[in-house]
Amino acid sequence: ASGPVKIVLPEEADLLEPCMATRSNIGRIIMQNVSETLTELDVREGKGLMPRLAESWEQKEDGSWRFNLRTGVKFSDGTDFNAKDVKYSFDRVMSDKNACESRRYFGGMNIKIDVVDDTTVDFTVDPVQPILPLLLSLLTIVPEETPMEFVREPVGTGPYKLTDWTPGQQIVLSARDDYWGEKPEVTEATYLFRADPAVRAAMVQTGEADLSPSISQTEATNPATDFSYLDSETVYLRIDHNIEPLNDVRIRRALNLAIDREAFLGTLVPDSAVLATAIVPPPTLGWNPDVKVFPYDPEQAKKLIEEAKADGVKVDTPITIIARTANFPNVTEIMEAIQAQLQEVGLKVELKFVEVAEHEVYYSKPFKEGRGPQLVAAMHDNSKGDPSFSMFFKYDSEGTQSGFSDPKVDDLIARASAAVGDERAKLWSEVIAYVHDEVVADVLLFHMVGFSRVSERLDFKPTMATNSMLQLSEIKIK
Amino acid sequence: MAEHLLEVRNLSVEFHTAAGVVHAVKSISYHLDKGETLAILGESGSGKSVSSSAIMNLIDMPPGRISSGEILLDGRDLLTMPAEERREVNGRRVAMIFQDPLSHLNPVYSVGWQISEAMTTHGLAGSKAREEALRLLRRVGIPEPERAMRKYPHEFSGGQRQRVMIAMALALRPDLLIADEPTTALDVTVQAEVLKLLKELQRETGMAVLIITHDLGVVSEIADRVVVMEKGAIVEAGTVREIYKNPQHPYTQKLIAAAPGKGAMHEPGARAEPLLSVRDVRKTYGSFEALKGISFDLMPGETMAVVGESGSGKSTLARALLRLDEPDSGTALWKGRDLFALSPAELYKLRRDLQMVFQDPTQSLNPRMTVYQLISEAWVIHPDILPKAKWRERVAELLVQVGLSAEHMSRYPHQFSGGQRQRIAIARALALEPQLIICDEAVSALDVSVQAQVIELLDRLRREMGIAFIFIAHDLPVVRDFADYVMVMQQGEVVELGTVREVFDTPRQAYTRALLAASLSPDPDAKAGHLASVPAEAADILIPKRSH
Amino acid sequence: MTLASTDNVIVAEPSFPVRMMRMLLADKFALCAAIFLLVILTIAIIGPPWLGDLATKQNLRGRNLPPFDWTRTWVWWMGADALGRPLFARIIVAAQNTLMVAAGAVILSSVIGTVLGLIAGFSSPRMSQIIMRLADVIMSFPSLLIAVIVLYVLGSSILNLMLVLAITRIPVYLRTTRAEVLEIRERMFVQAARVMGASSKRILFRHILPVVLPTLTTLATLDFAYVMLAESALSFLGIGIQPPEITWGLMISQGRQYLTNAWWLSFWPGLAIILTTMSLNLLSNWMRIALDPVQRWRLEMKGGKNG
Amino acid sequence: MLRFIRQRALASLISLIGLIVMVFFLSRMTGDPAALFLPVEASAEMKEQFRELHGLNDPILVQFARYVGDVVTGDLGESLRKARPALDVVLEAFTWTLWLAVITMTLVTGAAIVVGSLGAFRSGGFFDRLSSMVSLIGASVPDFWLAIVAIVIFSINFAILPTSGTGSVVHWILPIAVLFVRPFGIIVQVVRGSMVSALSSAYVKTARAKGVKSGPIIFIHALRNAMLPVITVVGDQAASLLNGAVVVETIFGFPGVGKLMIDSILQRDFNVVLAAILVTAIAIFLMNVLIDLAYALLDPRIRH
Ligand SMILES: Nc1ncnc2c1ncn2[C@@H]1O[C@H](COP(=O)(O)OP(=O)(O)OP(=O)(O)O)[C@@H](O)[C@H]1O
Ligand SMILES: Nc1ncnc2c1ncn2[C@@H]1O[C@H](COP(=O)(O)OP(=O)(O)OP(=O)(O)O)[C@@H](O)[C@H]1O
Ligand SMILES: [Mg+2]
Ligand SMILES: [Mg+2]
Repeated sequence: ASGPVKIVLPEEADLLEPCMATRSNIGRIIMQNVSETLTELDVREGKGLMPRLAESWEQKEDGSWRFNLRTGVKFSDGTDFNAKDVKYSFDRVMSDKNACESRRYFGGMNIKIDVVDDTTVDFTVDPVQPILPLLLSLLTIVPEETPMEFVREPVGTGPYKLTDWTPGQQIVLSARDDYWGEKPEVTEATYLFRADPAVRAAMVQTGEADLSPSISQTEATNPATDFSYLDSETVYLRIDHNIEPLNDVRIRRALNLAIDREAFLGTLVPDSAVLATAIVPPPTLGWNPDVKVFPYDPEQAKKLIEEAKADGVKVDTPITIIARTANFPNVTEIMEAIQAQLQEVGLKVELKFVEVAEHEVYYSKPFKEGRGPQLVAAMHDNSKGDPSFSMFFKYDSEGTQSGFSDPKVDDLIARASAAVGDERAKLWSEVIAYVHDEVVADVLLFHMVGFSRVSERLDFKPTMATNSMLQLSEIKIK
Repeated sequence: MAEHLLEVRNLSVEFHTAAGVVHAVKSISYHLDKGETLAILGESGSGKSVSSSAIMNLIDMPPGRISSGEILLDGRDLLTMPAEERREVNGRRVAMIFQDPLSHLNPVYSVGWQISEAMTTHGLAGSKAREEALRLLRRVGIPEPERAMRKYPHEFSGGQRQRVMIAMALALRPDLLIADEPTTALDVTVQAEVLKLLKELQRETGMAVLIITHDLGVVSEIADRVVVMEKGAIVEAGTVREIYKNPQHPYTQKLIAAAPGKGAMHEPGARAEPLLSVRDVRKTYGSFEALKGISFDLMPGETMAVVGESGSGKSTLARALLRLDEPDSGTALWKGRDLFALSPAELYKLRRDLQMVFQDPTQSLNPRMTVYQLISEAWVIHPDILPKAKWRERVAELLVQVGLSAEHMSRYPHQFSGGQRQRIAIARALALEPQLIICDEAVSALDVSVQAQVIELLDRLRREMGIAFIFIAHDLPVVRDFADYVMVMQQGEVVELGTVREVFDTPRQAYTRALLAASLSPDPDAKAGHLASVPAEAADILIPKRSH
Repeated sequence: MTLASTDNVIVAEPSFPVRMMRMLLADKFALCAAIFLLVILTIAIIGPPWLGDLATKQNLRGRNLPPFDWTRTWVWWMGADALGRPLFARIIVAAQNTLMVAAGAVILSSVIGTVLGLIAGFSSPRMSQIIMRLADVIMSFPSLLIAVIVLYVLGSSILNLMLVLAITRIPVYLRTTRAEVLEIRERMFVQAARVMGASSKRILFRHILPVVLPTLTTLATLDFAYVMLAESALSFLGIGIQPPEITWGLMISQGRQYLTNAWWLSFWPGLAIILTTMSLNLLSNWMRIALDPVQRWRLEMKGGKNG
Repeated sequence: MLRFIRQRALASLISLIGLIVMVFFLSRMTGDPAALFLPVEASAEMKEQFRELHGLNDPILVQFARYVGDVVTGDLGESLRKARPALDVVLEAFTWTLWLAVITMTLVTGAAIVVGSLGAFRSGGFFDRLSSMVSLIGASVPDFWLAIVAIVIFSINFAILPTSGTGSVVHWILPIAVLFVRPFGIIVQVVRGSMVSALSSAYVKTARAKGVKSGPIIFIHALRNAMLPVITVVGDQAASLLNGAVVVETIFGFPGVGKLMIDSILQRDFNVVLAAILVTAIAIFLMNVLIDLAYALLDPRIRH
């Protein structure tokens, strides 16, 4: 069947700018619906990287990449899609006339693009970039005519085009007749915005909406409509290794042993959440099944602290947990519980909740001088299938959120980033194990799950990607 | 058996207060016939207002309670009548005019509307009611009645407001008109006008009038019969002449004897060094000149009475002398130093010597302070006068001095009648042992016996302590008894200044003569042709009062 | 010669506290309110040291325990919250912070506002203008926005929260006081005090303030509720008091997400707020009458009947 | 009258300038928009470039001078987030808020006057006790709590009203009902207090002496006199609604200015915050003028 759907989202998009589509509130609406990319990572069936606007690609001898583009593709403004648009889209992202967010994926690289002909484009990257096709799944393609500045009305090659945007109220996408691919069942999608999860859940229940990709755990009680999905978000406490007593590995280990992670499952954290052993979720390349979750062992933790104390480590210094308000469901309760558990083993722990902007000050470098020992509670999202999007930032000496500096880690990350194939997977596994077991870099907690409510008239199962994009073509109408 | 229009039988009213039950009215009975005027005479707090409020069903219950009695109107008891019927009586059969017309008129509606409402309430059509209201306004002598219809109460002078009240009361030609001290707030010329109007209207419509007053002059002017009340009970009743000529009850006798204007006039001695020497004081409000160059001298222990119609600038002068308002120009030398040039610190010292008793005792006493606090405040402000240990004793003394008792100390002002409150205000002024007291209409609100006693008290203070007085009044007999000098003011100017004898016996100005003529004598025999002799120009001076 | 007194016999009035007590006994509602407030006050003082541990001890397996389970000790009678902590104990412990923030903010704003209002109403027109413009600035500044900005700049703590809430409420008192002062200062008894040489300070505080005070008291009690709710709204927006500190407002906003399946989480703290405000209001209405000599008979009459 | 308005406008202009200066500097003390606009992983150069793009690198006084210059020429700047003029964003949201405030306050005032007056007339009676109890509870219920309970009851259990949104008239019922409660509670109390004293005044005695019925005594004689303090409070409450009913807007998905303001400050979208403050402050000024006019209309003594 086919027909319109209504989707209710937690927050409205500020603008519908294709080069900002990696931001979830924008991406959920336009990514692959309005704006398409050359490649696409399939998470639904685990088929890996799939062609989208590029029909095929290959790495040449010199390490550069050649992409063969699809033909007969038209933008929603009627112009034809060709290689020049690809080059322009990339140049636009890198321009200093805007603040395109997707630029960050291409940081530290020198990329030269050659338009070979209308359907062929070459990317020469220095240093050689083994995952360039994956990175290009994040580059939305816009027509050459698009201005450098941010636009509010996106033009793309996707199956839908923007037909109405009443700020504050709704955004409507309608299916295009001249789409190059298969015609989706959803003819029109209306996006509504409600900040309160209870209201979102209620709207699907009362039929005011058909789909709410995120509702709260407490609302998700009806198995017929409510689904949980691993949402690629990983919750952890980033440890600042520079400040005593957290500079002592025994204390870091004790922190890990003191937390009863199991107890959270099914209580404050959904039952289906996964205990984390890495900063990236399981389907990611190089995820290491051999790394084991720290057991809950308060006695051992106490012992380690005693030992450290005996060696003159100032274990009595109050440690501050810095968390972000409303970062994820139950964040206050979870942090309160963790605080209590850490206190249980004899550490002095304070809890401080801050708002986004301030949290960022604690989380990212440069760190404040004269700070005390800190644990920053944060949530990291990587649904892109490769750890490189996480590892450098979180663990490299130069990484903006890295709390420590270890030459071995730096070396491993550099090598893994440059490697391909099985070698790459092996190296990432090594990084993950080393960081977890030897460095005890942080307190990894959970890979979170999200809950969605889907009207019974739809056939749709959310996936790990649902957090950042919601492909209307994946929604079937019963 | 409706032989009387109104018959009050054994009416008792009580109030519940902190100190127990106050029996405000104790089993009183009187009656009133068509076309007759009955005056209820009695000192302040004797229950006059309460008894008439009972007739109008205006007593707040609680705290009040009508504990016994009947009020028969044409033989039907108003107290047991069904509410709806009872309401119909008010306005249609019985109407009332109140003492203070400003607060009794609704400030936010035009007077035309308010008069019409009396009629529309009882079923008259709106347009007819307005026509009738216009006629009434014209009838009570409001100038430019068409325009007046659209004006608001604050835009009228006191006398005019009282006329509006009267027009409103007369709207439905009631059988009975109750007038509760209808002229107390008015100056003599206007008072004469209002009484004249009441009499004329009574003649026209044949209504009965129940007038409440403590002014013997008013009684002799207008009433046929008198009921005298004391402490809630009726002590004597009879015709005006009987009561005046041959009072039986000791209280009545005292009341009649206390009527002012009979004693010998003061003969001021030689004048030497003045205590206060006022020269050419001027004050304007915007473009309006309230004082146009006032000059006079006052010796220690002397009383200067200031008389004149309402709005002539009497209070303004008092306020300027006390520096409550800054005058625009002029000097006032107090023992040689100019009052208007004093610094705040010097002024503070001088405050002790210069006190004031205000016109309205209700407003001039802080409602949240006890009598003790009110009087002793003087010593809080000027701590060197009296050590704290003696305060209680001295307050008691002062209270006795002004005719109250020491037990009143812990009471609040609202628990006193108007006259009692004024005595508290006087006691407060005395607490500072001043050399000059400015009394702005300080005895107008008092009934004659109290008035006489207060005047005598003031006189004694003057003799014994050498206190000088500036005595603002509109009651000429009182002035005659008390003053050494009289200053007559009109429209911000002194029109005549001289000793009492000069002004009363040989008035030089027409205006002064008009004033004297409008003054009412308590003697019923002296009233013949009284009101008729009020010169037209004096009666028509109706200067709008200051707005709220 | 003394004048004849027209008064009835005067009974000696009892002393002030005795009289207040009697008047309180005369008004059953006010009496209950006073007792309730006394209990809350006691709880606020002894709560944290007494039940502090119990109220923070988590038991994740006993979360959202329903209320009215009489088999357990009394702290569990109101049920448990999302971390399995007894709600009764938490409400008792939270009373301290709640009252501190609310009372602190109300007292601070009312005192500052009233003083500024007195000055604005009694001093030179220029001073008055300056103060009024200041009030306008605060007034047209959305209060939640001030709260957010100030809390960012200063950091969120009980004291700062109190300050912020106080700032936003100052204009209300300021305007009310000024308006009343302008009217009262023209009254005759104020003039009379001036004639006696009373200083401006005395006139303001002894004569004018007592007349304004009842209005301000009523305002303040209503504000008490407002402040508790504003604090709760700030928690709702994620910028109010932060755990592990607790207030009733925070408890409501934390319980909000369980509204459909564990109503008691936000119901009890809500009830506590409502009961406290209502008690304050009843008491302030009573006080308005009890402290007004003109109105006092209403209470004394009833007291007389009962006693 | 015109002169009066001009004076008021001038005084308000001073306040407005003070307000803008204060918000400008205070808001810039709350942190760097670059950190918020860009993801945590963004490089330092990217942040630097973002700041450059939006002129955030200049000294704050230069930024202020530029802002003032723009405002004088009627340009309130662009929204950092939305890539559109801040004023457009604000006016759009403000229109919603204005309607919500006007409708709510009209209903509240009407209802509160009736209930408060009747309570005052039989003060101490059953209706009086009941209404002050109800209004007190109303004034002490958290609005977000009320909002969600209302949705659960009326949208889910009875399914008679939509949960949220702005589509049609029925969508307005719940938000208005929730916003109604608190101001109603407060205004009822004020009306009652003011009416009690008006009803005990001398002119009411006069009206009783004229035989006027209870209805007209309450609603014609006493009410108009009692309205002045009521209008002040109505103004205060309306002002707080004009400043945005943040919580209710958040829950009901109402695109009003309150939520916009809070979101914008959370995102450090300074231009929008400033524009919103400017617009609401002007609206509140106009409302105050209206209130003064109402005073004059109600009380002839004020007209002069
Ligand atoms: N509300 C009240 N509460 C207590 N006592 C009252 C009340 N109203 C009147 N009284 C008392 O009733 C008595 C009679 O009062 P009323 O007003 O009738 O006096 P009056 O004769 O009219 O005096 P005045 O000439 O001063 O107006 C007074 O002693 C007064 O104290
Ligand atoms: N503050 C003021 N503003 C404007 N006009 C005023 C003010 N005070 C007094 N006036 C005017 O000054 C004139 C004199 O007033 P004043 O009060 O001195 O009269 P009075 O002689 O005391 O009258 P009464 O006998 O009625 O008390 C009046 O016309 C009054 O309207
Ligand atoms: Mg009387
Ligand atoms: Mg005067």
